[in-house]
Amino acid sequence: MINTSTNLAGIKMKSPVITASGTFGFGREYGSFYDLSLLGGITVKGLTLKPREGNKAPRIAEASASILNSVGLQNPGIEVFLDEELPFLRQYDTAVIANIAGNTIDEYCEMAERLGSSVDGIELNISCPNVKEGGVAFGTKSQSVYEITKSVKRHSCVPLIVKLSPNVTDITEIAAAAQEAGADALSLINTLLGMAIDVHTQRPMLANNVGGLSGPAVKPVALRMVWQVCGAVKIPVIGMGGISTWEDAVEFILAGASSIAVGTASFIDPFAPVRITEGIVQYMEKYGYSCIDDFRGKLKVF
Amino acid sequence: MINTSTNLAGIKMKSPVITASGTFGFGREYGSFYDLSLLGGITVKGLTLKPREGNKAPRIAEASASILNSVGLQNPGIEVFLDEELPFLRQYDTAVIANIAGNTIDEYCEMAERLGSSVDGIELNISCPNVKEGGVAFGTKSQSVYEITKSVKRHSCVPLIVKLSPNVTDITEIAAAAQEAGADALSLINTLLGMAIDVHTQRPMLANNVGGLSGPAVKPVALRMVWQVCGAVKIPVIGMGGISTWEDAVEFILAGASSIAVGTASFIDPFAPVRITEGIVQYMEKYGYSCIDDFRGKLKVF
Amino acid sequence: MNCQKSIVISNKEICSGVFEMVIEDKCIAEKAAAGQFLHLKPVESNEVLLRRPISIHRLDREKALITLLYQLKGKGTVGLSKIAVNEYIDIIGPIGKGFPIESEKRCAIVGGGIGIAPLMQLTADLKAFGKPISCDAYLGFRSDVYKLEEFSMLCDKTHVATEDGSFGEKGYITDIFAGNLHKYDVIYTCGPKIMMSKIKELCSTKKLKCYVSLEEKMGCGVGACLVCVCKTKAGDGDSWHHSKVCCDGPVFDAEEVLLND
Amino acid sequence: MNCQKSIVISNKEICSGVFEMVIEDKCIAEKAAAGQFLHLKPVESNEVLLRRPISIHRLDREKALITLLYQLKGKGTVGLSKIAVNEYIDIIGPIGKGFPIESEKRCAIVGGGIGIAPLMQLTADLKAFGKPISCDAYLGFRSDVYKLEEFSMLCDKTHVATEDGSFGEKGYITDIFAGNLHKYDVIYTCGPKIMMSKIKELCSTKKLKCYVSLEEKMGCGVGACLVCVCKTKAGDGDSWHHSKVCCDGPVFDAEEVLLND
Ligand SMILES: Cc1cc2nc3c(=O)[nH]c(=O)nc-3n(C[C@H](O)[C@H](O)[C@H](O)COP(=O)(O)OP(=O)(O)OC[C@H]3O[C@@H](n4cnc5c(N)ncnc54)[C@H](O)[C@@H]3O)c2cc1C
Ligand SMILES: Cc1cc2nc3c(=O)[nH]c(=O)nc-3n(C[C@H](O)[C@H](O)[C@H](O)COP(=O)(O)OP(=O)(O)OC[C@H]3O[C@@H](n4cnc5c(N)ncnc54)[C@H](O)[C@@H]3O)c2cc1C
Ligand SMILES: Cc1cc2nc3c(=O)[nH]c(=O)nc-3n(C[C@H](O)[C@H](O)[C@H](O)COP(=O)(O)O)c2cc1C
Ligand SMILES: Cc1cc2nc3c(=O)[nH]c(=O)nc-3n(C[C@H](O)[C@H](O)[C@H](O)COP(=O)(O)O)c2cc1C
Ligand code: FES
Ligand code: FES
Repeated sequence: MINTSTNLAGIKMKSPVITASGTFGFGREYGSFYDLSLLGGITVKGLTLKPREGNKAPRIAEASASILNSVGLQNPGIEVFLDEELPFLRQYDTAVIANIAGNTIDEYCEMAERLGSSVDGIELNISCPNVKEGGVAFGTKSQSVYEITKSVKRHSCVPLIVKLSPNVTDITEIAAAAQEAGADALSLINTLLGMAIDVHTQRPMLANNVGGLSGPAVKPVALRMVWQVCGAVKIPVIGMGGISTWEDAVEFILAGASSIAVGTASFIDPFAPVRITEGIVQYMEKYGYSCIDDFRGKLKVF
Repeated sequence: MINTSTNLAGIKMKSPVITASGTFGFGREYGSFYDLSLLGGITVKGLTLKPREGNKAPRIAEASASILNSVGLQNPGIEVFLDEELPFLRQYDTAVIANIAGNTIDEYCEMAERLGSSVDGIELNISCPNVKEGGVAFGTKSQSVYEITKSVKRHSCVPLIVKLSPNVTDITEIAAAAQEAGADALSLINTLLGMAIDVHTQRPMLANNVGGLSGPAVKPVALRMVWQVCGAVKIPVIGMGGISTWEDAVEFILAGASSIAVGTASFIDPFAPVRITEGIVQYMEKYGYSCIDDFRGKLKVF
Repeated sequence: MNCQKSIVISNKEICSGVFEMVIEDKCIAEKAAAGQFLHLKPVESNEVLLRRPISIHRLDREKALITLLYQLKGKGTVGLSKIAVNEYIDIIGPIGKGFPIESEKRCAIVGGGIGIAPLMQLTADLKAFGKPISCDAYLGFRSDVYKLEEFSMLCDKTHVATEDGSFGEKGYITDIFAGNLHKYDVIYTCGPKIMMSKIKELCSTKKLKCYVSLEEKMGCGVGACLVCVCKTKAGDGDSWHHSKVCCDGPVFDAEEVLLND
Repeated sequence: MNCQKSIVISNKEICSGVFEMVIEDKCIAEKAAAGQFLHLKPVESNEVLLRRPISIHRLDREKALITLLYQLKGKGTVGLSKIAVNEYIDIIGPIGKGFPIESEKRCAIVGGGIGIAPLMQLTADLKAFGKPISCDAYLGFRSDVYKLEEFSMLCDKTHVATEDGSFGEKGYITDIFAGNLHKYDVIYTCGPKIMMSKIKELCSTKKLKCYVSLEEKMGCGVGACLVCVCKTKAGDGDSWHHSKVCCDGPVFDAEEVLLND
């Protein structure tokens, strides 16, 4: 019997496949394509204390095997989430992870408290490249990662996942700081900061000038970082960045990830997370693995 | 009349199109496809004091719109370069830039001295992700970038270009340090550190486990960094990373680059640098520009 | 929502750079309405990663045919144009809020360039509705004109303008429309933003109902990613919020959207 | 060096997963030699970025035809298999050092699986050379066999082995070859590394000349990027250096290369 279940720092999931924050809304849209209970977990769109309208359009541009986005955390605010979106998600047998972003450490703490134990986990977004305040500013220095993690941890009664930015010199240093401060898990990578220019209008393709790069193009960087981090910390890691096939997912698990998240791939194929889950199962069948830990981290390095 | 000539910190080039180090050997191979005098400049394969055999094969893997390489600075050493390769290159009317890498600051200085004024410029490679000693270690901290630049500058009698690594938190800080230390120009980006895994053999695709990511996939990151750096320093910048069409090249120039370098694109189309040069000329014709400075840095940000 | 592969029945250039594609798909044809769009994967490779939104141009519900009209712009539309007959195309759709039909009204459609695409099925629906609805067409092009005959068959009167005067009146279609404003109750428009702004402005001076079909770059196309936003009025005064063109639109009541910023 | 688009004359599956492609190109056919390869762009898109090296299987210099034999492995070869007749394919080549022909010798070729590809033109050249050169073929396959008839027409004697015994002898072709070692002066081999190592070892015990055709992942394919290296002996003792398979090879004197690390 093949058992794909995962226990991610106490969050029980029936499969290692999660949807990545900001690419899956609050589940309603993709819920009209398939049963959301098929997913290991859903990470919801980044939440802020108050509703946010985000950045100006255009907010997306296409690049080679990738997209740039500059949504800038548009969301209805944590109250609307709790009142209107969470009850919808709770109809399904899947873990719900709340991705939160704030302007100050206090805001993050307040949100963690408001969430209480209504969600299965909290993902601390300290790596959003698309907002001026907060976001990535917290995520690029070990010291501030340590502080914010430590503070929010005190206010959360569910496992705390810290989401790391790839726009750093040494991701293992940041990862270690988060672990040290009490993070229960890590997730990486958020988007790489990128840019595209229209040579005819001579303007940036995004109204925000720069944006976050995601999709297949970032996979090699994401995989390298996940591998480095898994070798540097003991807490579990959710790997993401460009995963669009089951092979991609298996690469991240071989590199040490306990779960994987699918983001941009859903835009291209709404069924991507489901297909990836099926592919992982077939891989396990082929090689006779009965659980994820049978091959997790089993990369044979040269 | 359209004038594509560029004066890059004293290096006179008839066009802003250069070939990127490590992707063009010492010119011989591509010289059998077209006249190398068509190029603004040629940056030769990274040189070391002594010959180096580099890393084990496989040294290349393909990823989405990109490649990973782990050559590890295989080269015949600076003496063979001076004796056998440089005379060949000097037959052509094109600028020759020597890319140098060392294990210690002294090695870099010694090489700069050996090169003397035999080349038109020296590119300080402090960002090679594929060697243990030296290379990237020098390139990720402002302090060490400052020191090595300052030292090598004292020993070079031709313009000194510092090649920056993109694997850093704040590239403008590194760029400023290089400028402060006396760099005459900057070039960026070197490759992003990445990884790929074969899910069947469960081994990394590269014998070096990790490698440098280049090609179209990295362009948005490269362009963003070039734009940031051009806004932060006064010295000229050679932009590179994923340039494979003339539009790509124009994007970098609009972002502020004085020259651009073509790397991986030559592997796919040996004529890429020539086609890109032609495309730039046509762009200038279309919009009535008579020289590169007419549109360099003219990006209209939002 | 559907996501499936549908068969391409025909795909041909009807005028320089403008293609017409006919797709057979019962499911889509049954559900679709004028003003909605399909989110298409133009090429299989990851090189052109995103889907492309293309409006429903014409529906034959009985024969289960959907016609699209598209203009070559970049990699995506060029990819679309290369799909051969009998090949399959990957489609999410139909998506979005289409054009509302208000009965007993005198209507006009104002289309600019490829913006005429979604207006064709609308005029067909208006005609099918029959009296007391009437519909005139105002079609503006830069130079090349297309689809005039089909519009004239479905509309009471068809006005055409080209910017270079190579066909019909020379100038902007908005100017011709401006002169006939008083004849209508409801206006439907799709085209360049500047044209739609102008129409919106004209309509608001006469308090005519006006529906605009907006374009914005899209990611998911289904409402999940929030990249395709436009500003819509929120309550009184100057306050607004960001609505999603893909699912709150693409058709909006002109009074509800802020087109100029 | 050449880089051009050449026309594909045929491209068909000759046995499960193995394709034969015929290209017409005067320039390549004139210059090419047995053992050289072409560096092909299998799909236009950047999604499959790199070119793919494929050996010259057969040359018809008069008709300007080049035949390739390739096995489906991944995106690149699948892309190749989808190129339609009369379409063009982007080629750099011919590249590399081919098989040297040593006159007045008794030769054998030893091919494993798709490794038989470059050996076909070699046997044709050996046959064309005529007496006193003779050539026997040793062909090993896992299960499916192909190209046997062509080899048997060009060779004096053709030995075949399959690992599953479904055709010819059951087992490894190296074992059959080992028994006949004494009959030859020169051996040419291409196939899995492990097979070539074995052949090299056998040959060196008898001091037979042995040429191996190596495979290594390639970037530029022309000698500029240094990714395609293998270890070759440098001077005496254990010292070696990295040679480029694309231009120093792909054919090497077996004594010159270190196959086992
Ligand atoms: C609801 C809706 C309906 C549309 N209906 C039609 C139609 O019926 N016929 C038609 O020809 N065109 C229509 N368009 C515009 C069409 O989507 C774009 O022309 C097309 O996406 C361009 O893709 P490309 O790769 O050829 O061009 P590129 O410029 O290379 O595209 C680059 C990126 O920008 C996006 N993009 C570029 N232009 C537009 C645009 N105007 N609107 C939205 N995204 C854009 C592309 O989707 C892609 O992601 C519609 C757009 C929307 C939003
Ligand atoms: C000199 C030379 C001659 C060759 N001749 C033939 C031939 O005649 N017929 C044939 O079927 N195959 C031949 N090969 C092997 C062929 O190049 C690979 O099977 C092919 O590149 C695989 O590409 P893919 O995208 O289908 O597979 P993938 O495994 O998806 O390829 C991924 C990457 O690895 C590279 N790669 C994978 N396998 C090999 C390999 N064995 N050698 C070199 N690069 C590889 C690819 O080029 C690509 O860059 C030859 C290889 C070399 C070096
Ligand atoms: C449109 C879009 C919106 C995103 N919004 C968020 C967000 O609100 N919070 C967050 O932590 N990450 C956000 N991300 C990042 C993704 O969760 C993910 O880390 C990243 O896209 C890499 O994965 P992918 O390549 O599979 O998309 C967003 C990504 C995209 C493309
Ligand atoms: C095979 C290969 C070898 C390289 N070797 C060097 C090198 O020796 N020195 C160096 O500074 N950069 C080296 N680079 C980096 C390139 O010069 C360039 O910075 C990078 O590839 C980004 O440009 P591209 O995307 O156009 O290839 C190498 C890149 C490749 C692909
Ligand atoms: S395109 Fe994703 S919300 Fe509209
Ligand atoms: S493939 Fe570039 S040197 Fe051989």
